Amino acid sequence: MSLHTMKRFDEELNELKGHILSMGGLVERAIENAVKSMLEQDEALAVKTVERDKVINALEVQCDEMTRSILVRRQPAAGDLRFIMGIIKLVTDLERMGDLAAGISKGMLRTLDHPPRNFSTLDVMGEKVVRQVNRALDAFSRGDTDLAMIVIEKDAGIDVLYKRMYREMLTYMMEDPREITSSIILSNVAKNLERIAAHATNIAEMVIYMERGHDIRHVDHEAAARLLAGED
Amino acid sequence: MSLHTMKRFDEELNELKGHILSMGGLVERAIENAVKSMLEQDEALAVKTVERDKVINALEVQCDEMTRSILVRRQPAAGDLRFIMGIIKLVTDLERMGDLAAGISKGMLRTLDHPPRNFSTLDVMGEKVVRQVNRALDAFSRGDTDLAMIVIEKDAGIDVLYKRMYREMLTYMMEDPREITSSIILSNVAKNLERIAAHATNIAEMVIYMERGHDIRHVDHEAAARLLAGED
Amino acid sequence: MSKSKINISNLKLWYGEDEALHGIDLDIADKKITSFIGPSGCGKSTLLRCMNRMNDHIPSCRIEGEILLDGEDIYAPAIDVVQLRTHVGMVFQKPNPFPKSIYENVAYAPRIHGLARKGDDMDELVETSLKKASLWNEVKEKLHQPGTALSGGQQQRLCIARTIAVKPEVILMDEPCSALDPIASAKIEELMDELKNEFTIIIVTHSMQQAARVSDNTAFFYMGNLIEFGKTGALFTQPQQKQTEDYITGRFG
Amino acid sequence: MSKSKINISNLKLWYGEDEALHGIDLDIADKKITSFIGPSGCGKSTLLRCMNRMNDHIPSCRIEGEILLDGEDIYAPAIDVVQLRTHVGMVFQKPNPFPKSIYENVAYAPRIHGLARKGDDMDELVETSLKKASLWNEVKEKLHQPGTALSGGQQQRLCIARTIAVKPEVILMDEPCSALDPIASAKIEELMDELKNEFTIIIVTHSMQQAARVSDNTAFFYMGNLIEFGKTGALFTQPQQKQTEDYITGRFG
Amino acid sequence: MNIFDFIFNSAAALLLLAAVVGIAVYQHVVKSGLTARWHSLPLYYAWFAALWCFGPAFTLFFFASALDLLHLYTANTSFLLPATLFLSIAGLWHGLRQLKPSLRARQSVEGAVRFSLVAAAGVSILTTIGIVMAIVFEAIQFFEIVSLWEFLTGTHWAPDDATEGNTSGMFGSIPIFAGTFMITIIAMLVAVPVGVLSAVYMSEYASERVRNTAKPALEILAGIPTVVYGFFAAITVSPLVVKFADSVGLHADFTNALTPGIVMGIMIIPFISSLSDDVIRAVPRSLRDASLALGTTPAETIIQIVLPAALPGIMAACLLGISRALGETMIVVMAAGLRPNLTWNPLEGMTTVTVRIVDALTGDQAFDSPETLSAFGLGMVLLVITLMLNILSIYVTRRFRSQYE
Amino acid sequence: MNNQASQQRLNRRYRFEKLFKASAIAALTLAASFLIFFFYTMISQGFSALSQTEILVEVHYNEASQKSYKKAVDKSYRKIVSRGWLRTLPLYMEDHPEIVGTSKMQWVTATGDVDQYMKGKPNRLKSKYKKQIDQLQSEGKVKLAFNVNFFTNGDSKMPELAGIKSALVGSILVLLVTMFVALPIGVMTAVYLEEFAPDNRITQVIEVNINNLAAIPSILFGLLGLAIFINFFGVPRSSAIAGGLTLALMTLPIVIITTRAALRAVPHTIREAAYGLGASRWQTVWHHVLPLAFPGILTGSIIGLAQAMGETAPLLIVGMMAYIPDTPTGFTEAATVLPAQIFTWAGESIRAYEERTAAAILVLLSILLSMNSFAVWLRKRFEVRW
Ligand SMILES: Nc1ncnc2c1ncn2[C@@H]1O[C@H](COP(=O)(O)OP(=O)(O)OP(=O)(O)O)[C@@H](O)[C@H]1O
Ligand SMILES: Nc1ncnc2c1ncn2[C@@H]1O[C@H](COP(=O)(O)OP(=O)(O)OP(=O)(O)O)[C@@H](O)[C@H]1O
Ligand SMILES: [Mg+2]
Ligand SMILES: [Mg+2]
Ligand SMILES: O=P([O-])([O-])[O-]
Repeated sequence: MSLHTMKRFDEELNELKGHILSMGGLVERAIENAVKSMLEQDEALAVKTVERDKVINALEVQCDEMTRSILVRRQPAAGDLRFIMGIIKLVTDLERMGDLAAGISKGMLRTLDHPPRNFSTLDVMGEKVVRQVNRALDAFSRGDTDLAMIVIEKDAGIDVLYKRMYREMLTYMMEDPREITSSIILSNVAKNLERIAAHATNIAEMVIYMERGHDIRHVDHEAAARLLAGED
Repeated sequence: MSLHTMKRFDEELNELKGHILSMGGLVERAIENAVKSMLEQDEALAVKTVERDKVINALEVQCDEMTRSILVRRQPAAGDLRFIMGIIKLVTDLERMGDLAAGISKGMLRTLDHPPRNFSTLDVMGEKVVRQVNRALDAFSRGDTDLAMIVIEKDAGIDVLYKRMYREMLTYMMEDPREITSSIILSNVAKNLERIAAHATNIAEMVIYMERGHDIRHVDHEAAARLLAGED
Repeated sequence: MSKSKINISNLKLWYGEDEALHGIDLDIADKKITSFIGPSGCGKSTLLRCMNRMNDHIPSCRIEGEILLDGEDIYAPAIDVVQLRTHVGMVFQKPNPFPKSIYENVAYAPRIHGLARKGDDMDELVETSLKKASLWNEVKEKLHQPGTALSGGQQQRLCIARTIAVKPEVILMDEPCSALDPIASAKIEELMDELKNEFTIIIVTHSMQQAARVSDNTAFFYMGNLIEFGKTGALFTQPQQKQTEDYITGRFG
Repeated sequence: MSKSKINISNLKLWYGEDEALHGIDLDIADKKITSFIGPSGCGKSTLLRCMNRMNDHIPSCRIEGEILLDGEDIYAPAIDVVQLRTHVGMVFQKPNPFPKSIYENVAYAPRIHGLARKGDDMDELVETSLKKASLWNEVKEKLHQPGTALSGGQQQRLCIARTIAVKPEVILMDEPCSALDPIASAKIEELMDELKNEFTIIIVTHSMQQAARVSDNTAFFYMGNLIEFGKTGALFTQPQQKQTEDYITGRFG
Repeated sequence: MNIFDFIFNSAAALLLLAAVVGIAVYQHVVKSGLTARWHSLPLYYAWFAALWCFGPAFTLFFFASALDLLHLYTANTSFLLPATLFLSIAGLWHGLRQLKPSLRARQSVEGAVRFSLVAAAGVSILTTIGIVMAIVFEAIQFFEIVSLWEFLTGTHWAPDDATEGNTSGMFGSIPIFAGTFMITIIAMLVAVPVGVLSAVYMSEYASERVRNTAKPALEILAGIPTVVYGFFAAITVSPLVVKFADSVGLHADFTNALTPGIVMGIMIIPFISSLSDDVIRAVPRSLRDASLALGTTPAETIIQIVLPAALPGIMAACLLGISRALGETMIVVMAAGLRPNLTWNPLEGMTTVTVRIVDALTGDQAFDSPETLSAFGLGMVLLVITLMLNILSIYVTRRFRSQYE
Repeated sequence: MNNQASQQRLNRRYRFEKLFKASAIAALTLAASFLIFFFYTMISQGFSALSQTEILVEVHYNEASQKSYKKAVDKSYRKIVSRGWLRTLPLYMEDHPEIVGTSKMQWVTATGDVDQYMKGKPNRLKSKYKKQIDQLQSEGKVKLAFNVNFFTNGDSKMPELAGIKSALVGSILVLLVTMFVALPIGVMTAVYLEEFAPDNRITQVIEVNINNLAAIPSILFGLLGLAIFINFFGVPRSSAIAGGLTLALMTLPIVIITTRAALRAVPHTIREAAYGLGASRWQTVWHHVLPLAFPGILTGSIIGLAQAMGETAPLLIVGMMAYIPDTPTGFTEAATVLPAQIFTWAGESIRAYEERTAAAILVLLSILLSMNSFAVWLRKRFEVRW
C-alpha cells in the first residue's frame, strides 16, 4: 500500500500497529508463562504473570485512546477505516486473552496444595494455543489472510483437545474424588486455553476483515474460504 | 442534547441505538430462557435458545456495518464519537453474552440423562445476573450513569455467588461421584453466568464512557466513583 | 440498483484538442443521490454540465457518445435545449440569485415557461417551491426583498427553490456547498436528503465526506476516466480499485 | 501546556460601533499549532489579524486590551509595526504570490530587510526557505519562472516559503487551504506538521477536521467570544462546553 | 412626394397595423391556451405576427433608401405604394397562416431579433471600414500629386505656394511632425509624473473620502472641452509663459510650443491618473497584504509590488495619453503657431499636424487642390500612428489582464 | 546583523517612505491647483459678461427715426448707444404703429466700449465719451443690468448684442442627431458582440477595430464626415445633420465600449443561472443582463454624448463655425454649436468678445458638468456590487 500524503497519518497508523503488536507480544508471553507456571508448578512465575496483566490492561486503554484520536482527526476511510475498526475489536480480544492467561496463573496458585497428576494433554494444548495466538498475531502483523485462514481452520483442533481434556478430568475425578479440586481447576485452565484460542480466531477473522473487507464472523469455514478465493 | 442539523444523522444514531436495544432485548431473553430451561429442565426451550443465538450473531454483524457507515459518512466527534466507539465495544459484549447464554442451554442439554439435584443457588444467581444485564441495558438506553455505577458495584456480589456455587458443586461431587458430571456442568453454567455479569459490567463501563468520556475500565470502583462525582 | 434515470454510454468530450472525458459509461439511478468525486480537473463538472447541455455555450466543446434521459438521447437534433433544461435543473457552485426579489427569483422560470400564470397560481407555486427548499419559514415575511440580501446558505437554498419551481426531474449540483460555511452546508445536505424523494440528484463535490454523507451512489473520476462507481457505503469502506482507495484514504502525490 | 509565546488578555475590538471581539483571553503555546474554529463571522480572522497588526490598515478598527509577544505588548507605542511583522508572518486564504519569479518571491522580503545581500547568500536563503516549504524539488528547475504559473497548492507553499524567508517566530494562517483541493490541502497540512518544529503556528480554519488533524491546541469562538480552549484531542472528544459540543457534532440552527 | 416622406409615413401606418395584429393574436393565443398547449408564450406569437406584418415592407424600404442614398436609383412613389401594400398583406397572410400551437414562435422571433442585432453590428463595422477608406482614398489622391517619400522626408512645408502643376519641395512634413512630437513630449512630461503620482496617492494613501472627492474632481479636467483649454492656453497661459521667459531673460513667442504642451499635459492628467488609479486598484488587495505582512513599508510595497504589477496598465494609459496628445486639435489651433518651424526650442512658435489639417480645410481652397488634399495625407499618417499606439496599448493591457483573470 | 545597523536601515526606510508619500501628495495638489486656477480664471473673466451697461436716454419714435434709426436718440448719445440696438427700432415701430410719434425715457444698451469702460476693462473709448459716461453715471443714468441679450440673441458682429442662443439650439439639434444614430446602433452592436457573437478571429478583429476607432483623434472624424457625408452623400455643409452624423460616428465606439463593459460587469453566474432554468439566450439577455447593465449603459452614453457636445475639431472641418446669427429651425439648415461659437469668439479681435467667450465657456461647462454629474449620480445610484 502506498503512503499517505500526510506522513504523520502513516506514522500514527504504524505506531498504533506497533502498539498492538507489543500488546500482542505481552499477551503471548503471558499465555506461555501461565501454561509454563502450571506445568512446572512455578509459583513465582504465576504470580508475575498475574501482576503483568495490569500492563496489558493499561495498553488496552491507551490503544483505545489512540484509535479514538485517529478517528476524530483523520476521518479514515476504506482500508484505513477497516484497520481502525479491526483494531478496536482486536484490542478487546487481546485484553481478554491477557485476563484469561492471568486466570490460568490464578488457577495454578490454587492447585499448589494438591497439584494435578497429569499435564500431558495440557502441555500439548498449551503449545497449540500459543501457536494459534502466535499465528494470529503474525497474520495481523503481515496482513497475511492465508495465515489467518489457517488459524481459523485450526481452531476446531483446539476444541477437540479441550473436549479430550475435559473427559480426562472427568475420568480422574470419578476415579479419585481427591483429585476433584485440582481436576476442576485443570479443566478450567483448559477452558481458558480454549477461550484464548477462540479469541485468537477472532483476531484472525479481524485480520481478514481489515485486509479484504469481508466480515466472516459467524460464517462457516468453507463459505469463508470460498469468499476469499472468489475474490482473487 | 439538541438535535443535529442533519436530521438523518439523528435518525441513524437512533436507529443504531434501537438496534442495540433490540439486540440487548434478545440477549436478555436468551439468558432468562437459558437459566429457565436449566431450572425447569425444559429441553425444547434450551434448543430454542441455542437456535436463537444465530439471530444475535447476525445482529452483531449488522450493527458493525452500521457503525462503520456512520464513521465514514458522518465523521462523528465528541459525544457522537464516544457513542459510536462505545457501541463498537458494547456490541461484542452483547454477542458474547448471547454465546454464553447459548452455552448454558447447551450445558443443560448435556444434563438431560442425570439432572442436577439442587438448583437453589443457580436460581438466585440467574435472577441476579439477569437483573444486572437488565440494569446495564437500561443504563445504556437512558444514558443513566448512576445506574451504570450500580451495575459495576453489584458485580462483586455475583462473583461471591459464583464462588459459593462453585464450592457447593465441589461438595456435591465429593459427596457423590455420580453427581460429578452434572455438577461440573452446573459449575460451568455458573461460570457462564459470572461471565455474562462481567460483560454487563463492561456495558455499564461503556455507558459511563459514552456519557461522561471517562474510561473507567481497570480502575477500581472508588476511584471511578470519585472521578464521576468530581466532575459534576 | 434501482431503475435508472440517465444512461451515459461511451461519452467522450473534447475542449478544442484536449480530450477531457475518455469514454464514460454510467447509469444514474432514479430518485437517488449520485455524487461525483475525484481530484481537481478530472472532469466531474464537465460531465455534469453535459447532462443539461450547459456545455453548448462553450464553442470549443465537442461531444461524442450518448446521454439518454428516460431513454431519449438529449443530444439528438430534435431535442430542444430549453425544454431539456426544464427537465434537468442546475444549481451552481456560487449561490447566484438574480438581483430581484425573492418572489421574482422563484417565479421567473415558471413564468417564462408558462407553468403558472395568474397571481394565485404563481403565489402557490412560489410558496411550495420555497417550502420544499426549506426556506419558506425564513423568508415568508420578506418575499419582496432582494434575494441577494440573504445569507450565502439562504441564497443557495433560494437557487434550489428556483430550480425546483420548474418541476425538473433531475437536479444537477456543482459543488453547491463549497462557498458556504459548515453550518450552511449542513443545511443544504439536509435539504438534499429531503429532495431525493422527488428528484434525481447528481452532486459534484470536493469533499469526500460530503459525498459519503449525502449520496446513495458515488462515482470516482480520475483524469477524465470513470474509475469506480457503486453504492456509497461500499465505495468508501471497500473500494474495488486501488486508485479509488488511494484517493479516499489520502494517499496521493 | 508548554511555554507560551503569545498572551492575549482581555482583548476587545470594535469595527466602528460594532464590537467584534468581547474580551478574549488566550495563551498561544510556543512551537505548537493552535487552531481557531467557529462559525462564520465569529471573529477568528479578526483576532488572527490583531496578532501582526494587519488591522491597522482598517481605519474603523479600534482595539483595547493586550497582546504580548514574548512578554512585550505589540500595541505599545514603542513597537514598530514593520519590525513586528518580520517576527509574526502571515499566510492568506487565497494563494497570493507576487507576480514575479519564484526566486524573487522568496528573495523579496529578505532583500528589503537586509537579511542576505550577496548573490550566494540569497541563493542559499531562497533554497532553504523553499526546502522548508517542501517546494524545492518541484521548482528547483524553474526558479525564474513566474510564481503565478504554479498550481494553487504550490502557490500556497510558495507563500509559506516567502514568509519563512524572513525567519519569523510566529506564522499566522487564515484558512490557508480553503481555496485548495483535498490533495493540495493535505500537502499543506503535512507541511505545517513539519514547520511546527521551528515556528509557532496559528491557523484559522473552517474545517473542524482540519483543525483536529493538524493542531495541538484548539480555540473555539462564538459571536466574538472565546468559548473553549484546550488540547485538540480533548476538545474534539470531550468538549467541556455545550456550545462547543454542539458545534463540533453538527447540532446548530 | 419625396421618397423619404413616403417611407416615413407608411412605416408609421404599418407599425400601427402591426400593433393591432399583435394584440389580436396575443388574445387569441391566451384564450385558446386553455385547451391547447402552445409551444411558446403568447407574447411570442404576437411578435411573430407583427413581424410578418411589417418586416417584408421594411426590407423594401431599406433597400429603396439605400439605393437612393448611394445615388444609384431613385424609386418613385407610384411603384413603392403598391409594392408596400402587396408585401405587407402577403407577409401578414403568411404569418397568420403559420399560427398554430406547434409553431416555434419563440425561436422565430429570437431569430429576427438576432438578425437585427447583426445588422446593427454590421453598421458599426462598416463605419470602421468607412473611416479608413475615406481617408485612405483621399490620401491616395494626394500622394499621386506629392510623392510619399518627399512628404515624409522634406523639411519645407509651404502649401500656399503650391500650384496645380508645381508642388515639389512644398510638402515636406518633417517640421510639422517635429512640432507635433515636441508638444506631445512636453505634455507627457507634465501629465505622466503628476498623473501617476496622483493615482498612487489616491489609491494607496488617501482615505476613501479624499479619493471620492479627488477622483471626480480630476475627471472634471477630462470633461472640459478642448476648445476651452485652447482659450485658456491662448488667453491665460501663453502670456504667463512669455512673462516668465522674459523674467529669466529668454524670448518666447506668444505661439510658443510650451504653452499648448503644458495645457495639453493638464488635460491628459486625468486620463493617466484615472486609468492608473483603476489599474492600481485592480492589483489585488491580497498582494499588498502579503507584502505588508512581510514587514515592508507602504512605499516599498507600492514601488516593488504594486507598481510593477500595474505597470502594463499604466503604460497603456500613457500610450493612450500620447495618442490623444498627438491628435489634439483645438489647443494647438488656438495656442500654437501656424508656421512650420524646425527647432529644438520650445519657446519658439511651431505648428502641428492637426493645425495644418484644420488650416487646410477651413480655407476657401477647392476641394481637390493640393493643399486641401494634403490634409488627408497628414490625416492618414496621424491615423497610422494612433492605430499603432492603440494596438500596442491593447496588447499591453491584455498582458495586464491575463495576469489577474 | 547587529541591532544598530538594522535600526539605521529601518530609519532610512522610514525616511524614504515619508518622501514618497509627500511627493504623491504634491502631485495631487498640483493637479487640483490647476483645476482651481482654471476655474478661477474662467469665472473671473466670464462673470462680467452676465451684466451689460445700459444708458437712460430719451428715444424718439418718429418718422425720422424710422427712416434713419440713428436719429432715434440725441446726437450726443449716438456714439455710446449700441448701433445694433438702434437698428431694431424701425422694425419695432412697424409692429407697433401706435407708438409712433411718441418719445420716452428708456434704458438702452450701451456700446461694447462703454460696457468695457464701465467694467473697468481695457477699451478704446475716447476720453470725451469717458467723461460723458462719468457724468451720466453721477446722474444715475448709467447702470449695469443683467445681460438678457446674451441668452436671447444669436451671434452678432456687435459684441454687446452677441448671444449664444443660436449656438445652443444648434448644439441641441446636433446632439439629437448624434443620440438617435449612435445610441441604438451602438447598444445593439455591443449586445451582439458581447452576448451573441461567437468568440472567433472575426469578432476579435472587430473588437480591436472598435477599440481603435475610439482612439482615433476626433479631427479625423471630421475628415471622414467631410469626405463621406458632405462630398459623397451630399448632406448640406454646416447643417446639424452633417455635424450630428459626424459626431455620431465618433460617439459610436464609446457607446459600444461602455455598453460592452457594462454587459461584461454582469457576472457570468447570472447568465448561467438563467440558462440553467431553461431561459433562451435572448431571454437571458433581455430579462437579466440588459436590466442589470442598463445604468452602466446609460452612464456611458451620457458621458459619450457630453463628450460629443464639447467637441469642436471635427465640426470645424464640416463647416459648423460659420457666422450664424439666426436660430436654426431644422436639421438641414446651417447651424453652429456652442464650442464652435466659443472658438469663433475667441478669434475675434474686439476685446469685448473675450468676456463673452469666457461666459459662453461657463455656460458650456455647466451643461457638460451637469450631464457628467448626472451620469455619475446614476452610476452611484444603481451601482450593483457583486
Ligand atoms: N471551458 C473549458 N475550456 C477548455 N478546457 C476546459 C474548460 N473547462 C474545463 N476544461 C478542462 O477540462 C478538464 C476537466 O475540467 P472540469 O472543470 O470538468 O474538472 P473538475 O473535475 O470539475 O475539477 P474541479 O474539481 O477543479 O472543478 C480540465 O483539465 C480543465 O482544464
Ligand atoms: N473590515 C471590517 N469592517 C467592519 N466589520 C468587519 C470587518 N471585518 C470583519 N468585520 C465583522 O467582524 C465580525 C468578525 O469577522 P471575522 O472576519 O473575524 O469573522 P471570521 O470568524 O473570520 O469569519 P469567516 O469564517 O467567515 O472568515 C463579523 O461580524 C464581520 O462582519
Ligand atoms: Mg468542477
Ligand atoms: Mg475569516
Ligand atoms: O470474554 P469471554 O471469556 O467471555 O470470551
